[in-house]
Parts: sequence; C-alpha cells; structure tokens
Amino acid sequence: MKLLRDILDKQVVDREQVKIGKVDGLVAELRPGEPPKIVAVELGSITLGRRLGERPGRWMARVAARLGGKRHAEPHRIAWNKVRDIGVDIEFDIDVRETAIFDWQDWLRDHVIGRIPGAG
Amino acid sequence: MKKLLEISLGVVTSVGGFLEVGSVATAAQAGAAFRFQLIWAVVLGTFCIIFLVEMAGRFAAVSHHTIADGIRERFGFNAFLWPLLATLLVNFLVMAAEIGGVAIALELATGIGFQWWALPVAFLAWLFLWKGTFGFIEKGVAILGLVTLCFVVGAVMLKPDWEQVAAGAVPTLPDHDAANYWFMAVSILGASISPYLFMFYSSGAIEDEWDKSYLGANRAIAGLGMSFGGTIAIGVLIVAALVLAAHGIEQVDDYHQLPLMLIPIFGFWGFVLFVASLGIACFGAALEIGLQQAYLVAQGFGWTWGENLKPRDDPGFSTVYTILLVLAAIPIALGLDPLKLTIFSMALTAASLPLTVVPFLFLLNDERYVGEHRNGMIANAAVIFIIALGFVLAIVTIPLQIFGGT
Amino acid sequence: MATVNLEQLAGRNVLSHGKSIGRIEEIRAEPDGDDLVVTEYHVGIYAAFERLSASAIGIAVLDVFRLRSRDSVYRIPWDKLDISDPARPRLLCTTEELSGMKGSIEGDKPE
Amino acid sequence: MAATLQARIVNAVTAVGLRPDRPCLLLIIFVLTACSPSDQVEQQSKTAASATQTASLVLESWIAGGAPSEYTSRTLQSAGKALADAGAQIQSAKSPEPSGQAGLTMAVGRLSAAVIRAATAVQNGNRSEVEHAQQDLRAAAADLSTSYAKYFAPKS
Repeated sequence: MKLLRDILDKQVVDREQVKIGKVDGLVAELRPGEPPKIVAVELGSITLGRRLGERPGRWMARVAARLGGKRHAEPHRIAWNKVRDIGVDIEFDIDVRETAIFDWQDWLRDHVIGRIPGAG
Repeated sequence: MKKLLEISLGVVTSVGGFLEVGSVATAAQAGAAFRFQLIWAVVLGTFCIIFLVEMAGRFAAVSHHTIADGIRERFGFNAFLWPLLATLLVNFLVMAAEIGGVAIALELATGIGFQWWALPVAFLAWLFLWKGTFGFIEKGVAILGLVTLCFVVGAVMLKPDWEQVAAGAVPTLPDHDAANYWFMAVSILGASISPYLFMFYSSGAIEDEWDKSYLGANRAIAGLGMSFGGTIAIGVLIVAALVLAAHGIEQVDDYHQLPLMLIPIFGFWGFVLFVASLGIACFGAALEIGLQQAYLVAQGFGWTWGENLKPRDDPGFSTVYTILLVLAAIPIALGLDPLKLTIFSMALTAASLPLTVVPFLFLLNDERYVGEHRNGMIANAAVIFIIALGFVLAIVTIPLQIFGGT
Repeated sequence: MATVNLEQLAGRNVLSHGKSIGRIEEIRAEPDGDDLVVTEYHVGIYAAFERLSASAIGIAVLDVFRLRSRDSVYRIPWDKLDISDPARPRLLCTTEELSGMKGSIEGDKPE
Repeated sequence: MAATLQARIVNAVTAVGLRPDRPCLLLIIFVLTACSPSDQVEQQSKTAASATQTASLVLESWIAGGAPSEYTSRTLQSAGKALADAGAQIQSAKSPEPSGQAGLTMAVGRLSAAVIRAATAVQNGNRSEVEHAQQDLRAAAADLSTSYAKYFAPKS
C-alpha cells in the first residue's frame, strides 16, 4: 500500500457514512529495531497548517486553542485500528458525534444556522 | 425514455450554466466592435468547455469523486491550495458580476438604481439555496433559461449573411484596435471556459448519483448542452453586430446599451425579453456559483455537502454560500459598474485556467480513478491544448487588462 | 512512545553526504499481522510520477528536456532512513548501499 | 487607440512605483504606441460617435414605442455624461491642431447638451420637445463628423 497516494488526503467517513473530513495527517509510532507502525490518522486545521510550514502550523494551533479551548489545541486523531474499509472513502468504525471533530459545525448549527428560519 | 428525458434536461441545464452575464456582455461588445470577426473565440471556447465538461462528468460517474476531491487526493493539500484559492477568488468576482447582472435587469425593469438591488438579489439567491433542493434549482433555472433563445430567434430574423458568419468562425487578425481585439478574445474565452462550470458539473453528477451507465448521457449532455449555450452566445454576437454596429454603436461600455440589441427587432417585447433573459440567466448562474463555492470548500476539506440536505445537517456547507453571497453583494451595492466588473472577471477567469485544467491531464489518465474509461488521444490532445491556451491567456491577460480593457 | 507525522515527510529533501538525492515522494506500507507498518521510502522525481500515475507523461516531458539521466527511483528500506525529525530525514547508509537501492519504475497498473 | 494606450502605460508604470523617464521604458512605450498624440482625440471622437448613435437609437425606439420612458431617459443621461467626458478629454488633449480640436470640442459639447435635453423631455413625456432635441442631435452629429473629417483630413 502506498500511504501518500492511497491514504493521505482521502475522504474519511464514520460508520454512518457521515463525511467527517480528509486524512490530513498520518501518525506512525517509532519502535526501536522495528519498522514504524501506523497508529492513527489526523484531521483538522492544525495538521493542515503544519503541512504548509512550521509557522502556519503554530499559528493555526494558537487560533484553534483560542477559539475552541484546550480540547482543540491538538489535532483530532482517529486510531488506525478503527479502520473498517478503504474504498472511494476510508470508513472508520467510530461515531463522529462522540468526537470533538464536528464541535465547530455543531457550534455553527446551534448558534447561527439553526437560528435562521427554515434551516430544517 | 427516462434517459432521454434526463439528457434533454441536462442539455437545457448546461445552457443555464453556460449563458450568464459574462457571455452576454463579452459577445455584445465583440459583435459591436468587430462584427462577426470574433465568432471564432466563441466557437473555440465552446469546444474547450465541451471537452472539459465531458471529462468532469466521466470522472465523477466512474470514480465517484468530484474534480475537487480528485485534485486534493492526488496532488495533496499543499498543491490543492493553489487551485482552491484561485477558484475561490474567481468565483467571488463572477458571483459579484452575476448579482450585478440581475441588479441591472431589475434597474431596467423598475427604474430603481442597480446598487439598491444588490442586497435583495443576494438575499433572494440565498433563500433559493437555503430552501431549494438540487433538482429544483437545476430544473427551475434550466426551464426559465430557455427565454435566452430569443437571441437566436432575433439573429435568424435579422437574416445575417451566413457566409460572413461562417467566415467569422475562422480566426483572423484585426485591422484596427488590435489590443482591444485580443482583450475581447480573452474575455470571451474566459466567459466560455469557466472553471465553475465543469467543477459544478462534476458535483452535480455526484448529487444525481451518476454511475457508469451515464457515460453516454454524459457525452450527449456535454456536447449538445455546451453547443446549445455556444449557439446562444453566437446569437448575441450576431444581434449585436447587426443592430448595434449597424447603427454606428461600436463601443458597448454602458450596460444601458444592451437592451437596444433586441428593441429594434421585437419592439417593446424586445426590451422585456432582454430584461428577462439577463435577469434569469444571471440569477441561475448566481445560484450555481454559490453552490459551486460551497461544494469546493466542503469537498476540499471533506465536510458533509449536498444541496439536498437541510442547512442544519451541513452547517459548514451552507455557511460558505451565505458568506459568499453577502461578500459578493458588497461591490455592487457600493455602485461598482457591473459591466466593467464582468469584463474584468472574465479575463481573470481565463488567466486562472491552467491551475484547474492541468490536474485533468493526470486525473483523467489515472486508471485507479477512471479505469478503462481513460482519456484517449483526442481528449488528451484537447487537454494539452487548453492548458497551453490557458498559459498564453494567463501571460497576456495582465498586459491586456492594462492596455486593452475598456 | 515516540510518534511522528508521516505527511511531514512528503516532499522532504534526502541528503547523502551533503548532496541531495531527491525528495521523498511516496511511503510504502505493508500489513504485519494486525498492524500496518512502513517498509520503504521512495525518493526521486520518478516516485512522484508513480504517485500521480503519470509515468508515461512524466518521462515524455523529461525526455523533451533531456533530463532523463536520473532514470530511477531510490527505494530506501525503513531502517536506512532516520525519520525521528521528519523535517530533516537522515540517510543511514553508505553511498555504495544507496546505489543498490536504485530501482526501475513500476507500471501504472492498479495493484 | 494608441494614445490612451500610452497614457495607460504611463499610469501603470507610475502606479507600480517606477519612474517613467527611464530610456528603456520610453522605448517600450514608443514601440507599443508608435503613434501621434492625436490618437487620444481620435479615440474620444469615436467614443463620442458611439454614444451619439446610442442616444439616437434609443430616442427612435422611444418614439416608436419600443423603449419605456424611464429606461430611455436613463440611457440618454448616461450617454450625455459619456459625451461630456469625451468632450473634456478632447479639450485637454495636447493636439498639434488647436483649431480642429476646438471644432471637435464644440461639436461634442452641442451633442451632450442635445442629449441631456432629450433626456429631460422624455422624462416629462413632452413629445414635441423630444423631436426638437432629436433634430438638434442630428445636426450636432453631422457637425461632429464634419469636424472629425476636417481634423483627420490628409494635410500637406
């Protein structure tokens, strides 16, 4: 399997097929004498910022912490052993509602979008 | 039978996407200043967009990815950022131009200045996106958009010398105002080959749940729909040449001049038809661009997207088009001339083409995405041609913007 | 446990005795029991073509500019590249070993 | 065309903070424009002619009942403004031919006045006044083409 081509930047869905983001980062564990093991995927603006460079990464982390509190000062991670299927999308055996990934969308829904008439 | 219905609907829809304030304004200017001489630019632009739309639809139908998904996945986030930013900017400008187009139509109809209409128009467009479904918007825009056929009817009624019209389809050098001529050619190409059009089309294919069985329909829709749109644009150009240029009006730099194209042909109804065509075509385009902007951001970052969802269920998606509509209404509300803005954004669209078209060369040849439905020689040659054209346009647009623009 | 972000490696220059041998364009991984482990890093412009499934086009372009001399990919085994600082990957082998890691380009066929 | 071109280049060059007195820049400007300064007059005369034709077409359409009054009067106002602008530009151009230039300026001024007059008449729905203004417009347009022909007549 080729990680950069086939995994990175792919669409991530949860077990309900809800689109929750792209594979913005891939985390490997370094083990002495053994090959690095993939342990998680990362999602979110902090990881994307870090891909652009050190400074955008730090800046993004600061913004995220300011807006979202401590819970959002680090990128969101989903453990690799939750992978269920790799096809058009990568499906993880999680429920996005139990993670912090959609906190900002929930905030947006509860405070802005949901208050506008006709939002459904 | 169902497929046939779907194809005809798709054809009409693509007209809605093709014909907007950009193609009307650039074709009118070109016809007035250079008569039939710039028809070739419309023809060339139409050919290019046929190829790109067909590929965008094929890519979506076979790989179940939109073009934006494909670019991000294959080229990575860092490379994706450039076409993303360029398209966001171009979409913003074109959106402002479309709001301006609707606002002009309303000014012509009511006598109330266009800048007062910018916010109401943006609000109405937002309401359609907020409450409407994809099918409703697609079909509504398509069917009302048929009113733009009045330009073709008008062109035929004027009995142009068809030999001269055909001669215009062959590129020739101008005998006067060379800088202006090339600037108009670039603007026409920008108005025809709009990135929002093919990116919207690939998102639409996913929304309509296309699969491989739609490949034939896709080809028919791309070919017929875009040619249909191109025909209407040529209709505008012919009418402008035979009405405006024939009356000695060689410079169209004031949007008040535009209805004069149809009044000598249809009388008062010509005025009404023009106002309706401009208003509907621009409003439809505004809806499509609003959706496209939201699709692009949502797909780029992997959020939930879909016009058929309720705003509550895709808050990120609906926030993007809401913000875009508010921002795009501002320049028009401040009184920026919609016609100048239109011509400027069409030229910039042309300049942004390489960023969005280069990925086609890779995505449509990648067996992992399109398998046996890869590009053939002709399609690849077309992509390479469009990329080369895009690079030339990008390089010449800026000087022409300074020297040739009106 | 020490973790490292692999996406940070993409596009990083790999140096051999101060000289660049190319950029990391691909990371290969294989299942190992229930785990997925990194096996190889692919370095060089041809690795980029492989990633974009564009070997044919890429080679044609390089031919036009007569740049085809570096006609291969370095496939560096996981234990020959120290990635503990992904911004500065360090090669852990000699020049001779490195030339043994040269490989030809893979086809575009899906695996 | 080329004189506005020249002005645009100079504007563009100064806008990016370069001094346009560099010899090479001058050379570029010269190559790009390579025309006499009377081009600005020519360009503006063409703009004036186009605006005049717009005004006369919209007036004809109004008289024939094809164009609504509100639209007609707005179009005329806009054309009148374009004419006034063109007149000012022709007047300020450094032309080698002051007498011809004055003729053009005067003709464009008359056109602008006639168009504005027509705009008011249309607004008030005064048909006879509109027809008067239309006659003025025709006369001034003929004036413009005579002055134009005189200005650009081959001299030696």
